[in-house]
Amino acid sequence: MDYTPHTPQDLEAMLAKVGAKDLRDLFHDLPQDLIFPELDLPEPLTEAEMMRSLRELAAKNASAATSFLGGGLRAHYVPAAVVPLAARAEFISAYTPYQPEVSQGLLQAIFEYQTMISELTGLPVSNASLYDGSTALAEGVLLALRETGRNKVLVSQGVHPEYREVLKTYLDAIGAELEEIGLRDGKASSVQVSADVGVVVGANPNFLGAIENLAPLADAAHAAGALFVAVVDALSLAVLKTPGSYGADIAVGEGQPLGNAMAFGGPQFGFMAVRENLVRQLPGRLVAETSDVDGKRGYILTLQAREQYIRRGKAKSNVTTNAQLTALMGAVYLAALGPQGLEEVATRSVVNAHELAKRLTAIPGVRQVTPEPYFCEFVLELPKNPVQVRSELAGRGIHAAVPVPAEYGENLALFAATEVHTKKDLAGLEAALLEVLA
Amino acid sequence: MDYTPHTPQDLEAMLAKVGAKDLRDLFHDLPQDLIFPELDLPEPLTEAEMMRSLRELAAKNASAATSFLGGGLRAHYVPAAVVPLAARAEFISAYTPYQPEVSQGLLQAIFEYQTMISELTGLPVSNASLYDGSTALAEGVLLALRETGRNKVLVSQGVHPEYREVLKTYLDAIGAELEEIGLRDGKASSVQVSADVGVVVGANPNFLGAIENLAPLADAAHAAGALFVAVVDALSLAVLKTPGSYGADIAVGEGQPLGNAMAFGGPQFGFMAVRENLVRQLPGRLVAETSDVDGKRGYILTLQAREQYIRRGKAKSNVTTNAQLTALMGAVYLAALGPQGLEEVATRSVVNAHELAKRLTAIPGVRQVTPEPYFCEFVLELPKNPVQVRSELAGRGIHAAVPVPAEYGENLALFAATEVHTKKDLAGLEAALLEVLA
Amino acid sequence: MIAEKKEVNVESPLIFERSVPGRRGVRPPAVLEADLSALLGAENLRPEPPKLPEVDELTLVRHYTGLSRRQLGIDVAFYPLGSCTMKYNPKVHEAAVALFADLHPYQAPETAQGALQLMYELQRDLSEITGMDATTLQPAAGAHGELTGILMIRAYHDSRGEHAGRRLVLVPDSAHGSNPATASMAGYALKEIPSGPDGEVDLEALKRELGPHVAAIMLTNPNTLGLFERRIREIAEAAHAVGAQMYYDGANLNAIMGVARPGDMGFDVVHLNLHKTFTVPHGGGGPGSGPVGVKKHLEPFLPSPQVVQRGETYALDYNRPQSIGRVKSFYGNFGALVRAYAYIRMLGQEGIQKSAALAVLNANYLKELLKEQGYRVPFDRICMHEFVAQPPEGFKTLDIAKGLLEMGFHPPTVYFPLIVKEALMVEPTETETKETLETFAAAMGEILQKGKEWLEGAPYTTPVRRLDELQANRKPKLRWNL
Amino acid sequence: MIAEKKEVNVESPLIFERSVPGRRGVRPPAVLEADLSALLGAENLRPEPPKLPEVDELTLVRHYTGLSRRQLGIDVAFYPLGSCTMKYNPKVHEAAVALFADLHPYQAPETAQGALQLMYELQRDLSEITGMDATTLQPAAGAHGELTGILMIRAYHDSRGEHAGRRLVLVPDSAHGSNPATASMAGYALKEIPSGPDGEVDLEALKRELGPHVAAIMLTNPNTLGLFERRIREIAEAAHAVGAQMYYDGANLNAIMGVARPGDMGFDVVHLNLHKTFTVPHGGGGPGSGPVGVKKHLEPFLPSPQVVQRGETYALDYNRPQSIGRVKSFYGNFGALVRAYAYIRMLGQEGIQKSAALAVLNANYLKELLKEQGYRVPFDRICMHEFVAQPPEGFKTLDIAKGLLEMGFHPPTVYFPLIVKEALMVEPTETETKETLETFAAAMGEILQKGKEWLEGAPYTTPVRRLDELQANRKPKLRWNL
Ligand SMILES: Cc1ncc(COP(=O)(O)O)c(C=O)c1O
Ligand SMILES: Cc1ncc(COP(=O)(O)O)c(C=O)c1O
Repeated sequence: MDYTPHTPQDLEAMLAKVGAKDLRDLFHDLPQDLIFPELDLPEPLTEAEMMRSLRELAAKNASAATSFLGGGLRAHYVPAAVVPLAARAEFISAYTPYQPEVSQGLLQAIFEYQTMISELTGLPVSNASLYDGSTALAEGVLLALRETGRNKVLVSQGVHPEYREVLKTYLDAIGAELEEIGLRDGKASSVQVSADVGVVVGANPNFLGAIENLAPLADAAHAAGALFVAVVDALSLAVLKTPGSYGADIAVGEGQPLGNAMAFGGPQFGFMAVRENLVRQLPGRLVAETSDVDGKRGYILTLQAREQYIRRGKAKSNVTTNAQLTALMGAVYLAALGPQGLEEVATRSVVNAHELAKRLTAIPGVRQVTPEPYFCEFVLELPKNPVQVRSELAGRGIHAAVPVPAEYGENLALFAATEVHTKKDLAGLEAALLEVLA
Repeated sequence: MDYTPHTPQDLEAMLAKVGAKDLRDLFHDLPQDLIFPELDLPEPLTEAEMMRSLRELAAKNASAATSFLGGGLRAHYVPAAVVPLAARAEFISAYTPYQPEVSQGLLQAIFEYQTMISELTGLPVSNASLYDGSTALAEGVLLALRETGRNKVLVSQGVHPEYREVLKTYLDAIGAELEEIGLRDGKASSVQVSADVGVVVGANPNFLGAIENLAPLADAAHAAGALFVAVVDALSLAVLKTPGSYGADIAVGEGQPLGNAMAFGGPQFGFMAVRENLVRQLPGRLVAETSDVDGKRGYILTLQAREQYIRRGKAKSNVTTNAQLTALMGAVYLAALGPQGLEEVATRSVVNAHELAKRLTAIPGVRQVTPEPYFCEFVLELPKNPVQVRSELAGRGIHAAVPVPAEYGENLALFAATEVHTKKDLAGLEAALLEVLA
Repeated sequence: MIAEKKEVNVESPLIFERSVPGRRGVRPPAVLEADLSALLGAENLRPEPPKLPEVDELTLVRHYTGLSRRQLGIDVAFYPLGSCTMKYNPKVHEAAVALFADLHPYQAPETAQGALQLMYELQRDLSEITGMDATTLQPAAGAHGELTGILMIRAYHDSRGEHAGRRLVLVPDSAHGSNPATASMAGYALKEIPSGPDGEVDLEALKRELGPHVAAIMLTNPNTLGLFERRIREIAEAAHAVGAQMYYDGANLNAIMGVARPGDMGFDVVHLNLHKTFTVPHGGGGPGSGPVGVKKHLEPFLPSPQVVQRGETYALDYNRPQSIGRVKSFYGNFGALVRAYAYIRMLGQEGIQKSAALAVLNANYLKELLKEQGYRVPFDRICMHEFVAQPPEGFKTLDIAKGLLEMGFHPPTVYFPLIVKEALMVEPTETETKETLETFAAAMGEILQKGKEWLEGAPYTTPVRRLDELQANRKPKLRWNL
Repeated sequence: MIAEKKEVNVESPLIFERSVPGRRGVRPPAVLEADLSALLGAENLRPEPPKLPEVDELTLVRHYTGLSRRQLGIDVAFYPLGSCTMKYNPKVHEAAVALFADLHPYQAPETAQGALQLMYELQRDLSEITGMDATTLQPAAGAHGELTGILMIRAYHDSRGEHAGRRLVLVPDSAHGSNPATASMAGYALKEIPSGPDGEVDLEALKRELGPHVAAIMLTNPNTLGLFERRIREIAEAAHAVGAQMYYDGANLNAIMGVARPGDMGFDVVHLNLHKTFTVPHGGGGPGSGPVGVKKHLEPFLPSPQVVQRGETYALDYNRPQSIGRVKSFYGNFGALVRAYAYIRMLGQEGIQKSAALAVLNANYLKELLKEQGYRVPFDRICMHEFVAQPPEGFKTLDIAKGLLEMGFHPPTVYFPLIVKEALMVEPTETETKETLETFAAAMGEILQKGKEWLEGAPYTTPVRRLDELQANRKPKLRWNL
């Protein structure tokens, strides 16, 4: 079933008007031997049939709503008000607000979002969103290289491995050099920043969950005339020092913990905040307050000269469609919880994680690899292959133990706890892991 | 967690303004020994906790989305557009449109609904909805008694047993007499209608699923100066003769097949349509087209003198809140499918039901009780207690075989098929029933 | 408003006016070969299909989305409609209901234990909150609950051979219309009891009417003036002394939800409006739910079935020989029950009592603010969840309401209760902020400043302006015609 | 509009302006005893909390509901935004996505077989529709897909030791800005190829630029003028003759979806915009999805991981030694993939081809109607899914757009492509009715009648009128401050 409204009468009248004898005739400019090929696609379905078959597919998945999986995304609770509000028909069915007079709803919501991200990061300027945390990092680094005119990047191994892979892809593209800062005892070791380095990247908390003091890294970067980029956990900013306060010129991260479903990895949104002086280097949409001809307050896309549709080859980025709706969900989430609610989510996640670590490290053969202090994720060394462990736990209806890449060591698994977990959940995982490792 | 926005500062300022020293003080008019009792209620939960506990409750139910259960409600497919449109925040959070200037959305939608019901029933006037099919019947009969000034009711045994129970409750209340017309060979037998009878009630299709020719019943009623009420299946009106065409003065029925979930029995909506001359006897809301001071077309509640809030003790009914939102879902459903779509739903349901009957009656010991022709429900006599059979089928993951009250015979079970069923579903039930009856 | 304004040149077209012959929207699964005349009998088929709209799905979406933008609800604006408790309806309730959408009332009970447990616990919790011994969840709305309750009272008297002698129901003159209407539907004669100078039931007048011929007294407490009936215990004693039953109309329970229990005040029967007190959305006029709680002596008469617990399982009990019978098919508006259940689970005793108290505080705060704006309050004392005000001398309540529309607010209930001239019945509910109450009060003042002429012309910028009711009543056009 | 207009005296308050210290909205589960300084280190804690809004849930709901009523989308009005394919987004897709919301990308693959199967089948179906041999679902949008595609081309040349010699990417002057921007991001030099008098790529000029130094040609076909590049095969042959790769920007695939396959025309790489051609909602600017299909010789370079089938099970294949690496964390925007999958399942070959053909028919019909209203069409022949028009002499495209806002329509894309002065790029899509196209054309005529003065003042009744862009650019206010 398709969504075309044309009746046979419509077709006839419209074809006549455009002077085509049939639909095929509309394609006479095309190579005639190519058009209307046989496609090897399944038979069309009605809505009801499609939904039923999708339900069958969905039944082959197990919900991770109360999982202990981490590593970029976590099982947080999304308040019921978030989706109905952010997905109001007018928001979800609009596109980039090029026509501000009829897009004030979206533009104001983005302006509010920019303010919230600025508050979380302690940096004055936020853009309207980027694809995700990994691409936000890549764009942040490119921004820094543009600004410094340099071509070398130092990135901490504490940054999510997949983020570093994405970064590498982007840097290879422009022939920039990527060098890694290894971890010592689970935290970025101090480094010499040479004069050809344009940007240094640290993560807080890092991939192992450890909270790092990134100030020295930032200072080292600045001392060498480089910029400092902090990859941060959006939720942690409810309680942890802002990147702005410890010298980050650019803060980037993944927005999922803020009211977005895990959705098997996407879509969520990436956020980016920068210092005032970098605003004209910023990639992506940016909304500013202004007023209309009657002096009424309004909002509008601004500094568009940064963007591809004006600057083309010289644009700051090729990004066009970004992640507005999911970013809006983030804004609605932050407004729904407020500073206190967000702090409570963070606190409960932290407390649960620490209790979980206590329980699990009590299991013979299990050793905690993540150093103190850590946020709500931590890495354990297991006496057994983590892939195996994850499967056996899943067999018991519990999702946990993300296998950690070998670069960090052997038999390492990452665990996360959040506000959704109860003591019973923690005990349940403890018991299951005991069995699995027995 | 509650939904009050008051901060401590708000409380203080507001209490001061109203001259109360604390919240308890606001209740000084109440018997002081009674107020703020200890209530034996479970501990409060947050939204996340409540939803999790509800999910656990829900997990104790088995979905009947593709069930073969009937008897007033059936498993039909509700197109995905119905709920998001009908439940738009402005509709779901409004109340009765007493202020038409800001309620045109709802009022127009009701006017359109009235038109659709009028088209389905072949009667000129529909009200805005009633609670459900059973109460619509009761209200329809009371209307007829008001109009005729008589006090006796003849109702066919073909009417849903629960509807008749509800009718009895309403009639006992006003001391009216209820007499039943028995079924012969599964259809209402012909009757003598005495001069004291105010209304005769028939059903089409009847509770056994059989399609009846109600014209003779209607004629008999009219000949005796009584009115005739037809209880009809909303979906069947896509293809079956309208009640208006065979002499019904009043048509009532259950709206669930039209885009409403089964929801364990409610809420759905009841519909009622009547002849022109009965409009001022109609219970419930009624919307009319009119124009505003600028001559602009608009819609408004009309003939309110019929209603309790004007006429009080002399009102046509006490009904106030009815079933507007679920009726709106019915209207959206009808508009989504259109005449052809609705006919296709009806046709597929009929075809499936007839194939199912063929398959099941081929099972030894199973006999079809419902006479030809029938719509999409039918009754079978089983060689085994239907309550038992329903449970054993449920054990096999199939919902079917509604036990039929003893008044219709022993070991009878009702089956329904709809457009949601595939050949595979039909075969599945056949196989399961074979096992259960083996 | 942006769109439909133009898309449709000034007026909003009917869905029928958007219809085009042969156009299709949602398509059902493919129809198998079918010869309907063979299957259903040619003589039973309708000659031509119903004239339903023929629109594509996008047109459907634009139509109803457009209509919703011509509609105002709680989610859009403050809606202090007295007696209707227009409190915020939590979005989470819609998610909760969705979990139970696909249950059939006749599926094997062992496959619906979750639903039955929910109903069982709700029966129990509502009894606890109202101070009753048992509760039925079957009635579909408040008025339906009223009928159910009065019929149980009637059955009770009947069971004692007293029905014949008790033909009268007493209601105060301030009662909601559904009370007398219900009494009539239940076959009772009616007597209105005047309100005293304090706005409460005139106890003496009531006593004069009381006697062995009285079946019941129907009261709302707080009454429709928003005042608590302070002599409620005397009233109950006097009623019980002559064998009459006390009926509590729960539409105003929000004032005392959990704070004071009707059962403790001497009421024998209580109906609730879950769509008011317990945040079931009003839906533009339902569906609602009107559970009824009763004292022990009335329990035998509850509608059938009731949900009962048998050991570990929950069941439907149909074995109720003295029951008044059924008032609705199946088990009531289950979807509404899920919402109320979710609400009670989240609030608990603490949240329930706090919500009632703050509903009262909001009403009293707004009462003070409106007095400052020049509105009159006939019975001016600490009110409950609502109060009745009057515009300053010379202003018409209708015009005040229309002026408020222009200011973007939904007006209070107007011209009710009937015993107060030009009544404005204001119920802010506990979910409104102090700022909203203040903005509303300021608007109430501003429209007075704008003066009578402006008010009589209001509203000006709503989708339509004042409509011609007479035209609608004289020869009502009740459906679209080609 | 009714409400927030006043509720907030003329302007729409910011959520921060609705904030009240200490007010709470949604509350998370009770916090257990916690000493954060002990757990996280006092030195790591922020001195004061972020200044986030403090609002109750009802205020939250009114705020965003109110904002949505100041916003226009496809569901409200016709939205012929050229190059963006603003077709109807089926509501059922939202229900479909909800079925997969709670999956974590790192959960054990055996517990996510349904999701992996969906991705596997979508890779296959998109390859089939584009005529490619393999498809990656990882890119998050079209531009992201462009980068992915160009990097694969680069890796391909590199694998043949030709990278050093091939530093140039050719794009037509009519190309979308993201094409040149992408080439730059991929480290390529750029050369723009002029369009010929027929609006198509000037083949001779192209051939002059072609050579062993060229890495790729990026084309949209139909191009941004809505015209099909008739010499596409010669172009491809010429490119391949010198070892250059053909890149297909799929933003315009809606014109030929299933009707003609880029792979059959000689393209080596294709990106798709699922949020255009395959009805993923645009969401106010994403999230989208930009899968990339490639021919066999480029398959080794696809990003890692790919979804593969191993016997009965589906798995993520990370073993891709020649891969360009990752372009996004995890597996792409899965939620968007579910929608596209649902769409393809429902339409099948028949629906897909029909939808493309009717998108073309709608565009040509509207083109004829606009010509009747006096609009100019620079390249007037049978167009594809869209066409570029110009207002009559003397009228400004910007004013036309603003005039349309006043008429309740979203305007076409304006001032693009750059090669047409005062361009109006009109893409109606296949989901619009004949009546809507006619109403729109009539409005396009009506605003011309209203004259320049009216147009220069338009819009008049939108939530705000023309805004001061300079003010916004000079010293942009990019966040709220107390
Ligand atoms: C005081 C009072 N009693 C009874 C009712 C009737 O309740 P319902 O509308 O749910 O039938 C209402 C509400 O309309 C009311 O305000
Ligand atoms: C022709 C063309 N190419 C590429 C793009 C970029 O796609 P996206 O916005 O999904 O990044 C667009 C849309 O903006 C486009 O119109």
